Amino acid sequence: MKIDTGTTAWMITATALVLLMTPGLAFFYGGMTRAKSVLNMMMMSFVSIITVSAAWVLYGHSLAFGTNGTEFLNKFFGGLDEVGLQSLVTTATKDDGTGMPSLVFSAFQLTFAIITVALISGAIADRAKFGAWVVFSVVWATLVYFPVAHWVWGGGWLAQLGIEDFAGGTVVHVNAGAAGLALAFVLGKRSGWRKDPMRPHNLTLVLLGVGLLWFGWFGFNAGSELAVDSTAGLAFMNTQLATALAAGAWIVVEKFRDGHSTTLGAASGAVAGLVAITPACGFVDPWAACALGILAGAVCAYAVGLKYKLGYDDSLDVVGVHLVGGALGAISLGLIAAYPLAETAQGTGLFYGGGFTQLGKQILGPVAVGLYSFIMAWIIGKIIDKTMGFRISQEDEVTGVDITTHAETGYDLGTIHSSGVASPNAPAVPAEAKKVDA
Amino acid sequence: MKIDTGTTAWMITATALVLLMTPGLAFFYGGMTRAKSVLNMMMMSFVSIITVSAAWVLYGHSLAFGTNGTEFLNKFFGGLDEVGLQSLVTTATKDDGTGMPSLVFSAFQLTFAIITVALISGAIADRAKFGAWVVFSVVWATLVYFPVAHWVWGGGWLAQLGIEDFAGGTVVHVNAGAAGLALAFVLGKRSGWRKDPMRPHNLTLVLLGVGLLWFGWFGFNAGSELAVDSTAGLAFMNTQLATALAAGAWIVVEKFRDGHSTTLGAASGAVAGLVAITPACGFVDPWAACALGILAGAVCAYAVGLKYKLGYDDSLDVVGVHLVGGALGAISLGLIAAYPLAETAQGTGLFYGGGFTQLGKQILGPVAVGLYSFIMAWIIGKIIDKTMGFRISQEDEVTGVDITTHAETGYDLGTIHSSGVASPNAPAVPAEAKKVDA
Amino acid sequence: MKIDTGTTAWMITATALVLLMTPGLAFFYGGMTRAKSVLNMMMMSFVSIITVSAAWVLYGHSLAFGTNGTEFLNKFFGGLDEVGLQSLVTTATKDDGTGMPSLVFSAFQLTFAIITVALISGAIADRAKFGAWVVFSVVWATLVYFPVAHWVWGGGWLAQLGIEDFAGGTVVHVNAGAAGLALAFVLGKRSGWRKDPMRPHNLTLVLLGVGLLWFGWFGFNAGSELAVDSTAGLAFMNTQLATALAAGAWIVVEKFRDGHSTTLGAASGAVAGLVAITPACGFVDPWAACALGILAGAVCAYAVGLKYKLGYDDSLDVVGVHLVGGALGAISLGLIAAYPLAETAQGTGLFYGGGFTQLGKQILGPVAVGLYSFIMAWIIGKIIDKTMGFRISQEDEVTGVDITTHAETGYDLGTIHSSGVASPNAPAVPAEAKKVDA
Amino acid sequence: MKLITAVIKPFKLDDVKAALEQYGIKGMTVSEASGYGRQRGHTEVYRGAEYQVDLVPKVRVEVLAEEDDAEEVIDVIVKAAQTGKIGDGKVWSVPVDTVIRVRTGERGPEAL
Amino acid sequence: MKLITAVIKPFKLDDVKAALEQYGIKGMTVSEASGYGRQRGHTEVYRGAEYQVDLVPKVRVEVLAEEDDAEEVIDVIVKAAQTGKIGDGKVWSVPVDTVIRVRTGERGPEAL
Amino acid sequence: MKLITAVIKPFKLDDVKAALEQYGIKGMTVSEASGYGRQRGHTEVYRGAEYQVDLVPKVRVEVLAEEDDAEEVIDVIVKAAQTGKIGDGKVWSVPVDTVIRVRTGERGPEAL
Ligand SMILES: Nc1ncnc2c1ncn2[C@@H]1O[C@H](COP(=O)(O)OP(=O)(O)O)[C@@H](O)[C@H]1O
Ligand SMILES: Nc1ncnc2c1ncn2[C@@H]1O[C@H](COP(=O)(O)OP(=O)(O)O)[C@@H](O)[C@H]1O
Ligand SMILES: Nc1ncnc2c1ncn2[C@@H]1O[C@H](COP(=O)(O)OP(=O)(O)O)[C@@H](O)[C@H]1O
Repeated sequence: MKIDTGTTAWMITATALVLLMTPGLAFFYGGMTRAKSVLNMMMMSFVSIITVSAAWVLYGHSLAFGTNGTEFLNKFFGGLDEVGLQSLVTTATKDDGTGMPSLVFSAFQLTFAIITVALISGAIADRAKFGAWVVFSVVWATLVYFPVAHWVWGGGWLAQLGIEDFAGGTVVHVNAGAAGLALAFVLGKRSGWRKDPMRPHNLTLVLLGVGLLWFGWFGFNAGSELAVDSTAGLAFMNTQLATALAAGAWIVVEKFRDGHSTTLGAASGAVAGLVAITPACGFVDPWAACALGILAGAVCAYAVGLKYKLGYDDSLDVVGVHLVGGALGAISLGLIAAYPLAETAQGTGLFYGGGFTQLGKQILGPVAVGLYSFIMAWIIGKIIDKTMGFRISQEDEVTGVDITTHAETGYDLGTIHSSGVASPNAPAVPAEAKKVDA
Repeated sequence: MKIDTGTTAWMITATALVLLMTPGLAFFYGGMTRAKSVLNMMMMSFVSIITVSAAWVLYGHSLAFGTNGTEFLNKFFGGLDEVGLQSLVTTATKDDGTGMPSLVFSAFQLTFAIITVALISGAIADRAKFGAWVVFSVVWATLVYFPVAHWVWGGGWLAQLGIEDFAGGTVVHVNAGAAGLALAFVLGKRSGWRKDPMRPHNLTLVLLGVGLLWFGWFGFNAGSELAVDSTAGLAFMNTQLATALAAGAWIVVEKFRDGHSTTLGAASGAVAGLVAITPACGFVDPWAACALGILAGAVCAYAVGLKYKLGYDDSLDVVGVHLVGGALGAISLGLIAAYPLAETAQGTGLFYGGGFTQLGKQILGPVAVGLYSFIMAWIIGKIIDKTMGFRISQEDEVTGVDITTHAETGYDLGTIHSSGVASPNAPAVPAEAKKVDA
Repeated sequence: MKIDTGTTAWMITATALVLLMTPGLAFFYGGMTRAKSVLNMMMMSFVSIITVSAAWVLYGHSLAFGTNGTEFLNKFFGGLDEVGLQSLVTTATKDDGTGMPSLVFSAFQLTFAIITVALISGAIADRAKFGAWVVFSVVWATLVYFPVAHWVWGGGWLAQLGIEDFAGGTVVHVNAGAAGLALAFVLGKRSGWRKDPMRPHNLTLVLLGVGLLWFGWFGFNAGSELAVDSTAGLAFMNTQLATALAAGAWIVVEKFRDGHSTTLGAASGAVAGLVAITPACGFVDPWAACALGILAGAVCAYAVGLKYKLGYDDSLDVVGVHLVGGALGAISLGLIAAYPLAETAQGTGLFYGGGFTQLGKQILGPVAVGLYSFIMAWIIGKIIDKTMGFRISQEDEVTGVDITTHAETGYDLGTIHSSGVASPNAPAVPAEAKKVDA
Repeated sequence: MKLITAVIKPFKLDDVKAALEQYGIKGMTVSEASGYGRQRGHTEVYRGAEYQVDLVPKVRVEVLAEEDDAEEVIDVIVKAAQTGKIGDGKVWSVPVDTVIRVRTGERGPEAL
Repeated sequence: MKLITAVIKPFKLDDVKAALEQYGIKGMTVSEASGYGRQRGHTEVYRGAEYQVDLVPKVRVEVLAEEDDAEEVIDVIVKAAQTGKIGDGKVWSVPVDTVIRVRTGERGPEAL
Repeated sequence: MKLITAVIKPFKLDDVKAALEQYGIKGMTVSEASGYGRQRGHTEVYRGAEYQVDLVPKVRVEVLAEEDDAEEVIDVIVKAAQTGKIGDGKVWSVPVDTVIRVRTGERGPEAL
């Protein structure tokens, strides 16, 4: 098919926008940690770009969007026919009528895989071994993300069932949230949890992250239409409305509950809205997007307190925002879906006369993906923990993972140290520093 | 009309770009305050996204771009025919030949409404009640922004007169600047004004804001063509030239006046250039854009000092940059307009043989909008002040609006407090902290 | 030719993306300096936007992309036929079949000129006179950048020879890197070099810079196709792969060499990858992009140590990353070019059966440009140094260039100074501060 | 001579500076500190969680004064810094052997 | 009365605070500092370059205590802050003439 | 024993450190401070407005020294920190009862 320059122009832009979300996430998460862990937190996002890109070119794209010969196996994962991406170079455009080069579609999907992995890291702030995270990121992407993307978007079993997930409420958010919960259990609580406040060290960084996430999310959501049409416009507007109203709902809840509306609340509310509208944005009416946004903001504002009740240290609320918000959005489609894709056997929601069938499917989707992801992440995490260890030592944790793992600190703003910060636990004897050649 | 994928691709992108400007503004403004007010400053921008989006979907779009039955009333505001935006979902494309979905046009316009409101907040840094600002933002948008947008872009009386305003010099900047001036009067001066320096606490944040504003402004200006054509290219190039030269002019003025060129000067100059070229970008030649940029940078560099002469505390120079810069750009069109839109009865400028008629109209536009906005903002502000109060207590102001209003501080970078910052005025007796459920 | 709305939509977007790279660079560089020089570092980037934009509209575009009457002189520079850009306003579209307005092409190219100049400033952090840099930026752009852009992209002698440079490995990176090396020699070493650590003062700012650079670079690389087609998709994907793998390679080298993977390493590795893939992105297969990325990350990780061996203070590693990385990418095309542009007499690389001819050309390109740029930058720098002086006094340098040159400090986060920072070397007697009028 | 150190609430710094200046004190040195005392122990709520707050931001003011002025300087500071609420801080005084002005090398009272 | 100043490793602050509280000390003032001592002189490698490190982050703890308690307070701090590695820091004690509680104007031991 | 405190201009810290090291001082503690003194009172212009500057960045250096060395240490600091311009700062010395090295528990001169 001939390339549609307009569609392709938008999809290239959308891909760049979604890629920017991962640095955005790094700032959002980084600002929320204490100053002594900001670099490690951001590095977990940035290294996900590295590991997932490498896995994608090797086999990730192919596992998610390729085909294997067997119809049955194809329900669960793709094939190895597009390994190395070389085949996409020659078949210039996707053969599905979208009119964009295959590599653009592949790059767009790659950025989704990256951010899904990065999202998980918020659950294990301050205390994870960097090498262990590197290994986890690539193994989880391989065993969980690529297959799940295939289930829903690659023609797998959930797609065949008619599950609706416009831009990834299930594939991205439920998936990442469940894995985050599993890792919070595997790694255990931070030293000082529930005693020390552990408040965000830099809320300007948090807001920067949210600003970039919100901006990039338009690529994520409107881009997921894979075309430039009025549905893309609908997805865009719904994204804006749900996000704004979710942020509003969160700070209203705070005002009534705690007596003040916080910056962190507005930021978290916006993310909760973005998450919840993700699966729904192209399928619902503006009023429904507003309602879903308000609901997501209010529910997640309470859901982030769950960890204190249940006793897991999901440090930056991956569960409360992404698992809860993603599931909320996915399930609500069973009620409010107005414009589903007929060709994939999807039905309208209960409120639009669609009956209970679609609602049932919409519950099945997040449950299946959430369980699979939770179990797999727990197993992968445990194996890593038993072999290479997933957690740094307590002394390193108290001193700060930045200086102990990366030999750096985030900031050095004073006049005294302006020539460099030394490790507070530096060895006393002039260390036998490795001679550097080059 | 069939959707033009190229036009729509650009307009979706442009809309995302303009939305990013409001976080950009939050950083620009936030960096300019003292460290103790950065969060409140940024929250005033972010909450504008919330309130204006909510008003937009309910009735804002309709008031600005809908129609009511009466030709006379239509000169002043739209109707309620597009309330809830539902009608835009079904009429897939705007019927005006632009070839983009109606919801894309609506989302693009929404982002203009948001930033106009957010711009005002710079005048009342450090001292406004957050709740009062929330109320002001939505009331001012309703009574001022939506009608004024209708006057100029919705076919209202200024449009019928043939006023030129390519991307919002009058609708956005004069409008916001005049409202900022009114609020500066309503709230009064900050404690310590003219005594304490009140210098920017984080100039990297200021530059980040400017970077994002500049980037997003290409969507604002080139997007306002509502098409992808050579005029969009002209608007883009003119935006770049005027902005660069205005920044240059400002720091040259500083160098000669104060002996040094500052970062804040470069940043402010760039914004002054962006503001001034906004109404003109698609109507003028590159040389004229350059001249306008230089003029705007130099004039605004002096205009920000006006407040010390006249004695109002426009904290972050909304008046000196947006009111002055916007009016400058709007009026100058009466001289330099070379390529106006014939279909809306616009004429070329004096220098292009257009005589004095257009110049007169170009003076009328900002004067009418500026007066209306000033008066309305003053009335709304006064009513809020008399009822709920618009200003925080002096003790809260000295301590810092962040900690007293939002219970947060922007930064917590030290080793000692790295586990959280306490309020310096914290109550002594273990407060009866509200029990949190969930 | 009729405007292609899709192509134009993408090129406008790409131009905005590339413009954003210069603020991105400002943050990347600014974060790497010590806190006392962050503003000056960022100002050197921002002022390049000003000076180069001014030169561009006056004569820069014309020198690079215009024509003079003489075929021979045309090999070396353009003419003055497009001075003032006025001629581009009337000839709405480029006549080369790309289907975009001429001004869009010109704006896109302008953003390349800006960032090339800004890149150089990293070599002279902490110690350059601001006015000297302003002069250098415009003279170097005039005598070096505009002609070199003409050589390679304006139909000049290197283009005629069939040199391959997809998006500017030679024109941008080798060019800037060589000039940076020259200036490092002209200005000499910073006081305390090799004694004080001079570590980055704000790594969150460094990562912000990298995030924006990476994002904007998609406009840089995929935009350089000047069309929306499958080659643009290839350029996009290759950019992503090379960048991710280069960042990975750099931190792996660090882990083995120094014992820890640093944030600065990941950031620098990403930039090295972006630089190296720049000339190659649209010409090579994905596997080759991966290989080139890994090579660039590893080689540059060592190359940044060269300055300690050879004894020049290239403060922020312009040479180690841009000169080395750019040359690596340019030369490697002689091996791995798979899809060159037939119409400009380019050949495939050695590995694709192209023989040694193209490899020879690919070595000639960076050598010629690098030598020319180095010599010219050295001469321009020396003349400036002898006349107005290029370096600030040692006392100013130790105190900090921000406060001494710009009368500002980057941050003022404390409670004590929250009302303003004074110069630590402030004069004692109430200074005869110039009265400010206005 | 005496070194008088005051640990006070940050928002009182301006008042203390003004009071000292009016009294005739020509110099002082100010730095940031965190205080732990009775004021600690209050509970804050943030993001739906309660926690105890330990350390509260304070400002430390150091004033060198002549033996005879010390008592009055202390009084001036205490009066200016007082709000009557817990956490107002402490002032203490320490004997000083000698003071030197770096610029001139002057010693003793002349160095103040 | 005595002013006891301790310069310790930052990550030991929590232990010192806890130990003092258990001993019965009701207040203290904490600030950031940088230490120069034996611990200096180690070499770090960063971005492929080696350099000497001079100043190491420390925390300064100041405690006002009654004459009779001073020795014990010092012991409590030393015990809590000790890791046995170079750079553990110093504790010193200085005589104090008088202490005033700003809130009430109380003087001497009652002001603690 | 004595505690010598010097409040100096930040850009002189390196010189003071070097001079003390050469004299044979093995340790010191450094922190940030803001100074108020004669240097205050100058006027700055920023964004077209003039304002008075109160507090100027300073660095505080604390050195514990034996009784007999104190005078010389003071001289070393004063000489290294002097620029001759207003704002050079102050040095003062305070009697110390006892010093303890946290690492070993050593007391007195051995603890330095
Ligand atoms: N024993 C002490 N040693 C040193 N500083 C103290 C001591 N007790 C209190 N402080 C300082 O005084 C401040 C105020 O003490 P606090 O007990 O909160 O209030 P108050 O003195 O009004 O009862 C503390 O925050 C701390 O900085
Ligand atoms: N003479 C001194 N005066 C003031 N502070 C000192 C002095 N000597 C050491 N210190 C402080 O004590 C800290 C620990 O000293 P150091 O020599 O590194 O270890 P140790 O005392 O365990 O041998 C230093 O970082 C510094 O803050
Ligand atoms: N009475 C004082 N008590 C404490 N510190 C002082 C006093 N007077 C001056 N200082 C400190 O000394 C610094 C230099 O004092 P200043 O009067 O500016 O210059 P000079 O001492 O050279 O005349 C001040 O910034 C302040 O930190």
